[in-house]
Amino acid sequence: MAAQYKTIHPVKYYRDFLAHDLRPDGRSPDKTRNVTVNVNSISTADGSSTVRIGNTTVICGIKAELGKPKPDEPECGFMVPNVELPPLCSPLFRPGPPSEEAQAMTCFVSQATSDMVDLKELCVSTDNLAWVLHIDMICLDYDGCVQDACLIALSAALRTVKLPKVEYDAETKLPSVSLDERADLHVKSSPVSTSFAVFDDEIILSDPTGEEENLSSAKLSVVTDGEVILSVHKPGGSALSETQLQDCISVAKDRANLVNELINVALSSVDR
Amino acid sequence: MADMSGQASGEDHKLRPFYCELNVLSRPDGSAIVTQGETAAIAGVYGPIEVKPNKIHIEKATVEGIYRPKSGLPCVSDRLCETTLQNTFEAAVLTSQYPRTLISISVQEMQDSGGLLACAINAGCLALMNSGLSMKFLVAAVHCMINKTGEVILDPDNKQLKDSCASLMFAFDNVDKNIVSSSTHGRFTEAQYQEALLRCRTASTEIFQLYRDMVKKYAPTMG
Amino acid sequence: MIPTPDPAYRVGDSVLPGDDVSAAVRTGDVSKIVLGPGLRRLGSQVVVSRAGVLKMPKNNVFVVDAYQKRYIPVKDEHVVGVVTNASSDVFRVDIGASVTASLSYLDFEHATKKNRPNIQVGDVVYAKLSTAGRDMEPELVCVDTHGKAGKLGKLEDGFLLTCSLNLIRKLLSVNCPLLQALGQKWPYECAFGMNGKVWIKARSVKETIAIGNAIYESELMDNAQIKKMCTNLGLVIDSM
Amino acid sequence: MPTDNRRIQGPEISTPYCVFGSSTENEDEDGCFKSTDPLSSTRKDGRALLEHRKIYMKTGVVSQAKGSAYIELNNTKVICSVFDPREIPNRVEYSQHGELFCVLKFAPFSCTTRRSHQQDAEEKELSLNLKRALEPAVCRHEFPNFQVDIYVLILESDGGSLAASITCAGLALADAHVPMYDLVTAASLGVAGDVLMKDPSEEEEKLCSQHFERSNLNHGLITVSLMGAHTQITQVWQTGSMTTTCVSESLTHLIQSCEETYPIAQRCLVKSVVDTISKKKVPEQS
Amino acid sequence: MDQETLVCVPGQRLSIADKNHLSGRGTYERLGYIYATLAGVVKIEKQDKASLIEVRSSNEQSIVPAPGDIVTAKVTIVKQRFCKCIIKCIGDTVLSRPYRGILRKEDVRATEKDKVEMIKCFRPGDIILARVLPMTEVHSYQLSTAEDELGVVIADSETGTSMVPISWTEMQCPKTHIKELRKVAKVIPERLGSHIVI
Amino acid sequence: MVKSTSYLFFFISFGNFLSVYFIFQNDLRNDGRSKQDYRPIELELDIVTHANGSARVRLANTDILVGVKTEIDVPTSNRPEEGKIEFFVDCSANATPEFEGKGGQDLATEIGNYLGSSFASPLSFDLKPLCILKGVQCWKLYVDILILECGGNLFDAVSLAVKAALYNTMVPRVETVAMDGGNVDLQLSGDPFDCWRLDITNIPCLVTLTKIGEHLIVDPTAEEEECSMASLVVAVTESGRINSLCKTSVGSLHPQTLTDALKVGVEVGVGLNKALNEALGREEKRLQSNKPERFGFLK
Repeated sequence: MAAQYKTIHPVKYYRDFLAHDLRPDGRSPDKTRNVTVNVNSISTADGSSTVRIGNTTVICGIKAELGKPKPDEPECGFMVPNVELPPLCSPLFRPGPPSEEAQAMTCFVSQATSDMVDLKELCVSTDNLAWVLHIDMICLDYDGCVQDACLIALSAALRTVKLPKVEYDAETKLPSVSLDERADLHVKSSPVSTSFAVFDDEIILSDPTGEEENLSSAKLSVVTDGEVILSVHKPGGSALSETQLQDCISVAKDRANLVNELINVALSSVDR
Repeated sequence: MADMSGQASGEDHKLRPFYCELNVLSRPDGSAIVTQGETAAIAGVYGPIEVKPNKIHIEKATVEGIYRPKSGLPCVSDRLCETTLQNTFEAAVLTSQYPRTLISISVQEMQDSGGLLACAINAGCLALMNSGLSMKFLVAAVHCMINKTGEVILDPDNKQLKDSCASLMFAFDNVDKNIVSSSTHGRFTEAQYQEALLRCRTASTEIFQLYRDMVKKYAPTMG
Repeated sequence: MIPTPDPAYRVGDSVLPGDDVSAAVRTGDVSKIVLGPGLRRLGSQVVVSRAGVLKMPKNNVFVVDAYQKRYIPVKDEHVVGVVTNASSDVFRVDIGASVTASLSYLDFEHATKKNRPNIQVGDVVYAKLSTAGRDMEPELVCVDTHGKAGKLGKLEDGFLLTCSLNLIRKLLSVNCPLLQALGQKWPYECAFGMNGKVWIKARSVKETIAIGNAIYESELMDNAQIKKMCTNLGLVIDSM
Repeated sequence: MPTDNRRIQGPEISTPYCVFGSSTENEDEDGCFKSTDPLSSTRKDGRALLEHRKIYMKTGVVSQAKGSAYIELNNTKVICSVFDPREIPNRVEYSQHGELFCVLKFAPFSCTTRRSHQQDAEEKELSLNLKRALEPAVCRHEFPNFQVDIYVLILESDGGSLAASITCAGLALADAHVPMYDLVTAASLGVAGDVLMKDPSEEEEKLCSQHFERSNLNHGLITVSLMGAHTQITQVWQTGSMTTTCVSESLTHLIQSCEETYPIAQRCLVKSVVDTISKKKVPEQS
Repeated sequence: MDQETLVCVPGQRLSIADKNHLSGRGTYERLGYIYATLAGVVKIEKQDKASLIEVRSSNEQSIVPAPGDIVTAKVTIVKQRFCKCIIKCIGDTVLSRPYRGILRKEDVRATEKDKVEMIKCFRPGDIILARVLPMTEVHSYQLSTAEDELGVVIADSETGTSMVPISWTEMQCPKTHIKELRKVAKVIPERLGSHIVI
Repeated sequence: MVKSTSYLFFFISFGNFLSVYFIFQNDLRNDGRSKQDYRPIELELDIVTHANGSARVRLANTDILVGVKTEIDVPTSNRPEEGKIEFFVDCSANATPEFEGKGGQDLATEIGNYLGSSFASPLSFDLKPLCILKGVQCWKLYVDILILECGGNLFDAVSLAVKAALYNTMVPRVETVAMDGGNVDLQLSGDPFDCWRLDITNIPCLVTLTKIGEHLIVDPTAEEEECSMASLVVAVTESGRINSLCKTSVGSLHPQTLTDALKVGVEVGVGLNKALNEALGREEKRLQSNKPERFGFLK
């Protein structure tokens, strides 16, 4: 009986639950789902991690390659993050070029992580050779807050990358790579994003599932790094007062500390 | 309009001169061009028009936001500001009045010298106002920056943005001045965020007053 | 967040969407207020939904007059449309709304299953909206309740121009001198559709274009300027 | 290649660093065998010649899909999800049989050299082979002129990726309750210099596709998929150059290893059915 | 588990196929044996002397609407001659991916078929019960509400509250008392008043 | 071959039209061929003047035209001492209506991929002679296949046409190769006819075996393909080796039938290769007698 009621009146179904300050999956409106992180899951990638937030699963793989720096930024390497929402993760997506949502997520993740690695450290020799980090985040299960999972996966995977030592021989224009001495990547910041959905213009649900995101009238993502806020991204939707915004920012900060601890535990447990 | 370029530090708390004109294009149902200092954007609204079957909503209108950069094809970074435009206008328009139709708002960047997204939102909102579509509220967007010393500067242009460590954009509605959308770059503390928000909110009342003057100016044609 | 009490708006002010005009509206007795386009009821308040001028054409009837080009079909309004295609038993007519309206071939004066009205694609028709609404597909008829066509039906040749809905309301309002002033100069025939389409037919092409331009110009003019414009327009045309 | 402006682009040409790599312990070319005598030798990773890698299977991994499955053959990891039958796009006439729409994709980080986001020729060929392998096993007449979408993503490929994908897709179809005649399992076999190796790894596959100078020994790769209950071969795909005797000998080995993996797939499915039943039982009782 | 439940897997041989073993839903017959096509629980129904062997999959099966089923559908677009709807549930199994249905003007009512006005019977957003007619078009299912217990079951008024049927052609909004015309299904709606919580 | 008694085969409704009745009467098909007979094959060489090599094959009503162009290219990084070969298949729309627009695309990629895998092994077509300078310059062969008419059994016809075209290909001889400081200049021989021919002895021919009911037939016509249960494509070289094997249909095969089909396929393949070599020899002689009366639609 409940299944029919849910398909015919999805919004009413949710309102009945929220009236008792509860969500259909049993969480209270401000409780976030549990996060699991595991690292170095793909041996062919130079750095990889898998993150699960509730049902949402994202796998991030980093492949390092060598390329010629851009003429206008001769001493900078490249960090190329791309979020992929394949048709595998949800019936919403079709095969072919990335959808609107995938591109918006790519943009959001690349802005939030632009200052994690100093691109100058990625340069081998100015104007001729630099490291190119191809970061590919593939969503395996689309059930809400995929951009949070992507960000956590990226920051965990970046910390597992080991770049071999490279010298650039000017005459022969050929690099020589010694595969054994490997150096860690120096990662400067650890941004963590927490997303919220506004239901019926006044109830704020933190860490919404896919259904809740569909029925929500507004979305908000707060990216924090310790005490500093990196981004408060609210792309329109029903308006929020600043007190509501303040609560969201404080919830985001506590969750960020929790997630960063989780990443450190995952990294230390698989220590080389 | 007085000279716009250098702004003395005293005027950090004033918006750049805001000049706009309605009904500038003949084909779209509503259009507006807005220049804020050196930044300019032009917006056109088509709606309610026929909607493609795969994008149809049964009980409300589908609002589609299109953002075109000045040159070249829209790339990935324009996509994020396109979704911001689309959701902001979707919140403003009373979509339940026009079910199963499409309202398409396209904004074209004319000149970008800082605060382009804010200028685009204002242009889109004025075009919606000019198109006669029923709306819940109007949206005013204000853009500010935090410079190295942590001071909030309102509506900076490109030169000031060079030494900024963070730039924030807020869009407010005119009913109870809540935050409809917020998009930020760079790092800042929560206190700086709250201060910037309040400064932008006071500036937004100025813009709403400009909107009211526009309506007064175009009143005779209302017949 | 209770909205800050807005300054008291009065009839004749220019208002923005979201303004609370319950005070101005409640001057008369409360129960019989009629809200026209541009206003909506939100709980106990009356809120503006379109930017424009708050007007009270009749007492207790309030309207916000806003600039609009896109036509929203309303029942029993007369419109001018262009036939876009003639399928088996229904014509599709473009009236500038979001969808094309349907006009059954039976809705013409003494049209029967056998003798159908000779309407081709591209013809201009003057028709009445028999059904229109949010959830319904707009339907047109070219015949009034007791089968008489009256002024409705096909409009032979002439010149069709499109303008804003406000201009149509201005021209059709009682005290607008434009139509009479032009009528004294030259005999002409014209049909005003509430959907912003105007059909004009005068004796010569020159006069038809002159009338068309006069209509466009009158949008920004008040009555005195309109009269002056018509007089010197007549002089210029007669001298050519 | 038209610039793909829907993704963030790196520099045009970027080459993998292992090409210029020089590492102290360089493996010699055909030192794949621990001991020189190939016949009774064990392989680099300690397996006997005709020994299969350990398999781990799990169904119901993607909550949004109707049915899904994940398979791991020590380093080869494949995930597959199957969706509800939907209308076949732009199809007018009435087709008596339902369609299978298969897309197989390598993750960009799944092989030693990086793969592009767009589907290349090899992935198209593998998708076609996957579709051919599954078509005989699905009762397609039960959903006429509808289409079942099958998406396979290879997270890491260390040899035998087509065989793993076919087994994984078969499991996902069964998990999605799509009516099937039988479960499909697949296996691959490499031949290098007349030596048959079951379930070769990526390195061994590379070795099998080259051949030793000036000798016409058999070499190549064969993949076979089999319906266990009716022992019907649903797909066979061989590259390289072999004699008929070598091919038929490899076929017997392949059929035997398919039959070995068949009970593992059945056990995994039974476990998922039992879980759903016990889950359904619990709410009814409470 | 109450009685000993037999779990089966596709391709599993269930029994010999002869006159007193018949293959039911979820099974197929080949070379004298009955095999399972689904992973689920085997159900054996005794019918006089033969026994029908069926396999019931644990959760709802990916069924396709068959002619004669009663379906619950949501009306999307109302045109003069037909109205389009999406089929949400078949019988009582909810579909995870809805199918498209079309309800022609002549299938709305059994009596005076041609004087039916679609706009007086259905509005977009209504929930209707309908019966599936045999397939003619390729992708969308023909629906019919020609019986008394078929038609509109749940309809929302302008203000968004769900309306109460007062006759078989009218429904009324409890708040604004506005009457709206509908082709009402003669069945007690699942939720008579909003206060009854199932 | 056990004498097969005659029996009415089964009536298959397949796809959108009623298929053809088959009457197997002591090993006879409805067009009079036995199970292992090919339809008449016509071969023509040197059709396209500006291509390095070209051939056209008519297999009853299947008509394939293949042109080979040679160009200088840089070898791939992981195989520096080998040349390159690439296949492009184009189904022209006047072959069958459903090739319009994107219709023929997946069949074209399938044929292209299949040819690629059968040429992959160095034992079938050695790419080493195509290398001019190791790691720097090599020859690349562009093989363009155009399907003009489609009367069933495309794989066999395409493989015959490709092998014939490669046989007919003239690769210009490279006289001197100078390498000064990174850039290379090549000296091609002045005389346009001074070319060398490719070694096509080990190139395989594809044989399509189709299983209808219990019978295994070769060279199926379009109708036979339509109602076939399972069909197998085997790439067989002159010496009877199998270079590539793939099942290209919807049905499944019993292992035993697969091994029998392989044996039959290899037999037929070796015969086909021999027949092709004789035809190539005859055609070569005809071209040598330099005033060949030309025929063929391209004139």
